Amino acid sequence: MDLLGKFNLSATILLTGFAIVFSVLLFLIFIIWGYGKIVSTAQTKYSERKRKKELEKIRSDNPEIPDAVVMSAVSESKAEPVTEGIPDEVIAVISAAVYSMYGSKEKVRIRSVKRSRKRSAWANAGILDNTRPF
Amino acid sequence: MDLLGKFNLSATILLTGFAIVFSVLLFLIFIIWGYGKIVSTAQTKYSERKRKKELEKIRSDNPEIPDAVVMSAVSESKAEPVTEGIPDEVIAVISAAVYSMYGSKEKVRIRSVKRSRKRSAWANAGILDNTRPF
Amino acid sequence: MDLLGKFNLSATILLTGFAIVFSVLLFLIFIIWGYGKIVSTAQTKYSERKRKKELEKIRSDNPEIPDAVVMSAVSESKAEPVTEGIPDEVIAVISAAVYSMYGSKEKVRIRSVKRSRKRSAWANAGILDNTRPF
Amino acid sequence: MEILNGFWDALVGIYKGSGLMNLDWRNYLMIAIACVLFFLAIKKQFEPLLLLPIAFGMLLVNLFPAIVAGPTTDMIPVKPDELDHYANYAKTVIGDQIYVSKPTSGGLFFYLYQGVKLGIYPPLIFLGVGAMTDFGPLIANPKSFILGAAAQIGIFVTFIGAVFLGFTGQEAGAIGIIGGADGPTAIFVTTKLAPHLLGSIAIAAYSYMALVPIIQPPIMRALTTKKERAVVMEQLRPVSKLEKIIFPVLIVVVISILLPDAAPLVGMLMFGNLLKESGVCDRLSKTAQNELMNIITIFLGTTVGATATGENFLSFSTLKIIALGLIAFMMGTAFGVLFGKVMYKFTGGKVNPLIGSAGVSAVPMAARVSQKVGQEENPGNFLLMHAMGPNVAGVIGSAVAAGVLLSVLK
Amino acid sequence: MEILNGFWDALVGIYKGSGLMNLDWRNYLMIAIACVLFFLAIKKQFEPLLLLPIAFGMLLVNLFPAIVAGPTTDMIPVKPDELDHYANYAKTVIGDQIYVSKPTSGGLFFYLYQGVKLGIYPPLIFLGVGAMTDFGPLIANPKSFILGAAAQIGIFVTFIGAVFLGFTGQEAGAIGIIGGADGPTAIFVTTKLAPHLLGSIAIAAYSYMALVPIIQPPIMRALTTKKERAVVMEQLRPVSKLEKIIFPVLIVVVISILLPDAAPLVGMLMFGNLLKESGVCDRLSKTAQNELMNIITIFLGTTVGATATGENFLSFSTLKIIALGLIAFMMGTAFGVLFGKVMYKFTGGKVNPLIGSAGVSAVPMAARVSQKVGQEENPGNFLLMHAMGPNVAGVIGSAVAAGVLLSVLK
Amino acid sequence: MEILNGFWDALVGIYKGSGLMNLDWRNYLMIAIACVLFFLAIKKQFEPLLLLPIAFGMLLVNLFPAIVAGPTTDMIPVKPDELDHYANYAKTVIGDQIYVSKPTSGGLFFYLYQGVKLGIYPPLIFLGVGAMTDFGPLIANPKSFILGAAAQIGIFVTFIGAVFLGFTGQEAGAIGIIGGADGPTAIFVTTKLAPHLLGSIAIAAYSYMALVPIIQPPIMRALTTKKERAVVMEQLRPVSKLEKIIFPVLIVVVISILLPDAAPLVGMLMFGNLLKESGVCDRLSKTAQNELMNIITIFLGTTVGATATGENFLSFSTLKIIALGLIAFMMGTAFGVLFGKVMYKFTGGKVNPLIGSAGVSAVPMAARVSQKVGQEENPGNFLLMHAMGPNVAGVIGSAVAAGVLLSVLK
Ligand code: NA
Ligand code: NA
Ligand code: NA
Repeated sequence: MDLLGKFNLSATILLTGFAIVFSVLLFLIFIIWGYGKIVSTAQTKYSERKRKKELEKIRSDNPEIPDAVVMSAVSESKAEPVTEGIPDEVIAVISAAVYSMYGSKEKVRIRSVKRSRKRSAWANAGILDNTRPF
Repeated sequence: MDLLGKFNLSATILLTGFAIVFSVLLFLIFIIWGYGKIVSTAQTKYSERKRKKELEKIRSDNPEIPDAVVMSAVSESKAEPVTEGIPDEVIAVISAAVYSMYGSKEKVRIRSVKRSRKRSAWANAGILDNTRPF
Repeated sequence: MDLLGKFNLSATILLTGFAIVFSVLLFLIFIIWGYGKIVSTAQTKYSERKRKKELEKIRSDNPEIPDAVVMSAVSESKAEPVTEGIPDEVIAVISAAVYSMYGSKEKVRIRSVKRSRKRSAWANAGILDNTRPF
Repeated sequence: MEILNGFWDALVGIYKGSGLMNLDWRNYLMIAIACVLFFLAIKKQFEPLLLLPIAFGMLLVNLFPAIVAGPTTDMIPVKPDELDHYANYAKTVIGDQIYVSKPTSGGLFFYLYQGVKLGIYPPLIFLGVGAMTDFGPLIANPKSFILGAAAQIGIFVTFIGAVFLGFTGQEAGAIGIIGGADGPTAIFVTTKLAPHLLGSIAIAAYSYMALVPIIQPPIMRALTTKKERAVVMEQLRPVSKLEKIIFPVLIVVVISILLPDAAPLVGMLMFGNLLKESGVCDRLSKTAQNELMNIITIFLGTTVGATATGENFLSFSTLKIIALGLIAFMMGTAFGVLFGKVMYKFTGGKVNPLIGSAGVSAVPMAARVSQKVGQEENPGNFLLMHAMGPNVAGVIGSAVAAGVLLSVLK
Repeated sequence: MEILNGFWDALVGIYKGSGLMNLDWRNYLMIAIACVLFFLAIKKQFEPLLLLPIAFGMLLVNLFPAIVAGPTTDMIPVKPDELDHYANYAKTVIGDQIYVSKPTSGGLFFYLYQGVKLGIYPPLIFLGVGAMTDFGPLIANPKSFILGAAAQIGIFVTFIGAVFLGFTGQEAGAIGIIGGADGPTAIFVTTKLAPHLLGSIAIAAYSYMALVPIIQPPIMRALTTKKERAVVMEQLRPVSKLEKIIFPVLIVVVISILLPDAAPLVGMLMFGNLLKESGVCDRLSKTAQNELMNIITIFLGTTVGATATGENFLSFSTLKIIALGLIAFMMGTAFGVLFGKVMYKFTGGKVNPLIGSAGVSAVPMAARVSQKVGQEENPGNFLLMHAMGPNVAGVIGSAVAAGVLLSVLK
Repeated sequence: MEILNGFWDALVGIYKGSGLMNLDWRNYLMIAIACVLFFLAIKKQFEPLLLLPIAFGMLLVNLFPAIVAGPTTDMIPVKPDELDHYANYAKTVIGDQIYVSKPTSGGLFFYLYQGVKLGIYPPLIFLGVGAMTDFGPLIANPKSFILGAAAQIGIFVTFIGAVFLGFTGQEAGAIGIIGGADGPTAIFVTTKLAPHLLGSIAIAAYSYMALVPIIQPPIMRALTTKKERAVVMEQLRPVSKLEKIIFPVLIVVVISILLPDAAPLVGMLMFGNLLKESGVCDRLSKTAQNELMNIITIFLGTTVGATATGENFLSFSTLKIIALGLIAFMMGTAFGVLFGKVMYKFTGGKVNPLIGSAGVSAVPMAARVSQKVGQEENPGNFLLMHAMGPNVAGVIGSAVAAGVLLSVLK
């Protein structure tokens, strides 16, 4: 390749690369931003509506409970104690241990026995193993 | 293929398929039923004889023990506490916790610390790893 | 092959095999023994020097502590309690259990909660997963 | 000026090589269908482990057809002074012109697809399936084999339908096997008899397997009386370890001798089961049912999906296959239940005919459907273990049916 | 006597076949280089998962070049009475002499290398990478794509340098892609454009990726002001599961249509991510990111390393490639930071320019470097999540740049 | 009528294609032998991880010989109007008749066997073995190499026996290597020297490896005195991590240079060990010793077993091989113990000669036998760690011996 050839090739690649990479990625920004907008709007509306319904149901069922409590109950309802998958005995033993330490003054309840993500993934795999055919 | 050809081909496949699938599977029924009979008869006899021997041995060794106890001992002998593979310290700690909860009135013995099947499989794999060459 | 051919082939293989296998493995003995010598000498020196430095540092920092204690501290410094990777709550609970058993007379500190090698390997893999690109 | 020319040429080249120029409406329609399959796999959990890879293969091949292209060799004319640049290539001289043979490697899925084409993946999947399957309920009650046979009648009935709808004998065989409700068997048979229909047949098979809980109950209820559905069956006898070890060996011996064409499938299924039941090959059994199976599933799913190019898939044939597949499933269910009724009669009401529908295989979904429909009638009725017998017998039955089709039609 | 002759001949044969006769100084120098790489991989932990296998491949090929030899067929002249010994071989008669064609299989790495040569391994590694990657930060802040694009400018600038240093266009493209800071992409592009440079380019790419924490900070500090580095960014919005599921599908559709040459890489990356985000294919996703990836990594690393024979590697070209690779990395970092400064201006100081350097990819090291340099200035500054956006965008950006290079230069 | 004809023809076709017509007594005898191997593997736990797959391969190939059939191409005569049905096939015109070349794919084991035939599986198994092996005891006491060498003498002595029993030189080499007590090495050597004996040799090797606890003790007791067996050895020095990292690199360099033919085996063994000892490639090391090894073991075992067809296996040669294999094992054990006695003398009674028998490899069984026999004499005698040195040295020794055989006989 002579010098001019090198110069032309370089310029072509530089310009093309610059143009294509930026235009593709700018296009992606536009797309991602757009569908993000759509999805999150849709989901917010949907969950708002769902929450409202729950709230009304609780209120109509238990008219005596104050509003603030209801609100927090609804918003907290997702944060359930993560205890599934751990044998009851283990929880019992741990509860007992904690209890014996703090004495009987306070009431202790195990709220969450956390498992590492790794193990619950294995557990999931195990469940899938036994429930899904090939 | 003309209509007659289609008709013939269909009939051939239907008849052959029906005949072969049923005859093979009926043959399998016969085979499975037969060897199941043989194996389970053989095994029942074998384990009867074995149990009888154990029973007699215990009786001759300890003539003072009542028969019922001996019987139950023999039949229970297979259900051993599944504690192998779990460090002694862990068992000690759990025993301690349970003990501290129930107080000293009853004697607590950990009969079984169960492990999920998954883990014991890994453990097995580990044992095999270290004991079998390739 | 005639008998002489067989004889020659056999002798060739026997001699060559014997000679090569032994000379290669004797050479390996020499090599392994040599570098083992070098490495372990170098490492002993290095760790001696390091330990001395530590020792002097501790002495100059805490002139009141007796020598024997300093020595043991330095030599033990490698045997750290292996508790990383295990949630604090679990350690707390186990401590509590042990404590409740032994009563308050002695001060109990969990020195080491051991994990099976298997799991820490997974944990390592997990850490590598999240920290190393491909 | 020349720079801008080069730039413009490059842009035009990229545009001409892009999908904007090379894809037609059929590709875009297939992309939409792939998205529907994503929805079904992820949201509706229709056999996601296979439908998701299949849908992805379908998506990618319609976006980038070269992903399945075979390797090619280009003859490039070169000038004598460029020759040292091509030292490692074969040369051909035609007249005065020297040509260099430059090989180009194929697309990723072309290579991964070889495992499907050569019949390697389905037996390896069966190896894993065997290592996961407990044949205990079938050994305890070998009469279940009758139900596992009855549910295969759908295969042969559908064959007739396919022949009369204009398919060739080989194509009809591949379509009929959808009624076997067994993915690897369907793929294995189709690659041997009618590889051009692989995409449609695989998608139909896995879709209907996922739809078992919807397709089967109405048929089961229509063909049985309230009293039959309420039958509570006796508990199964326990099966010893020795029986479980002998079972796979016996099955592979009998079936391989009688129907050699079923040997690769049944052989690997039973090898997997032997690895499991032997109790001495745990590490092999675990790998067969986990990592090996997962790797093969990824390769199999994506490349089977990638046979569904717009050109291939969007035809009237596909619609016919989808319709025939549904018929095959329904016939299989019906015949299973009907033979269940026969057994109900012959045993004096000891067999609940609902376990017959589990004979279609689709392990363990079809057995669960039997359990559910049985419990609707009688909450104390636990048919699951009884239905597992016909269920696993159905897997063997499908493989036998596959052997018949292959041996007669191949 | 004859015995001692045979013995002596055998010893001489072994000596003549040994490395003592067949290796030259370049092989020994390469062995030393491999040992240096072992040191860097093990002691300095420079990308050990790939550098260790690469170094081992380099070591083995220079000790035993036949490990990469292709299969051959030897024509052995035989006497008529020996013929029955060679019943299964093809025979050729030339004149009065009969020749037997005896095939010899190739070396281990020859076969394992096919997965590199045919472009199979890099997309499969991307499958695992996709299954490990969380695109959440990029979805939350899609503007990060600008930084992921800016950091690719280094690729094209380096291309120019390589062309003027005497490399051909294709070689220059392969060298430029080192600036993409992405191993599988670099290997994929190099096998298509300049396979003879594979060893040098792979080693340069992985070495510089490991050196990111040393190369980047000075450039980042030089190009930014104290005030810019101290910018604390707003928390990212949470991203819903649905968005995360749609993302890979959208990306693969858009990029495969616009730049088909990037489809194998981007396709498998996004397939892996879809397996992960779908939540219904956990077992496939785990296998893709663990066992499958590990197996491929072992095969890829050793065989890529094995392309670095003394003859191939010890040339002035390798030195030029190493220098150009460094330039590519530095330019990528610089352009990322500069575009970060532009965003800082346009957003009225809301964007910390330090996250720009993460656009080179080298996930997640480059993002951590952004975090570290930012925290030096302001201990309460947590840039990690913000830098992950450009970081994963950089992976996509490199693949797009690879698509451009392949489509223009192939 | 015509229907019944078709039905009858189909039945006859199935019968003619079935094993009932095509298998002979040798196949049935092999099936029985496979069942005996199942019994040994499962009940007696004789190396079940390899013997079970080998037995299964043997079973399946004798039931269904086509499982190992290579791909074929059939020339089918077609009429001109059928041609559009065969659009994708090559055509040949001979005279007036058009022929279509229709390729048929090979059997499953044909494809899986390529990894054996091309020498790919044994080095990969060695990769996993290396990742599981601790060479510490050998590094602490390198004199163990002498015992690892002595135990290989059995290989060469057996070679002589085999030559005089009528085997060719290459066959005799493959038979001798049984004495190496190392499965992958035996398979690797046999595929290169005498592939037609692979089944017999592999089965003999793995059977005797399983029988080590029965074969060795009488020989060990016969050759040693009570006093020698009671020797308690000094504790081994601790070995630093650095020494363990340098060891595999050194070994691969030395052996590959001196004996290139051993390089694939020793190379991968040491690569696996380096992955393990480096401590920075845990995920690769785990996969190499678990999933990758398990997958290869399944493929290797079944396909090696499948070389034992009735025709191949049921010959006087097999009996001779089984006898020679036993001799090889016994000689290896004896020479190991004898050299142990020599070391006992030279060290003034510090070395217990019982550790010599561990030099045959068969890791870790042979080392455990040393421990057990030693403890019989003196309950406080713990030889296990001391015997692990010769034991792992024996693996290297066998590979070296393999290198010698390959280099002289190939
Ligand atoms: Na079925
Ligand atoms: Na990048
Ligand atoms: Na050995």
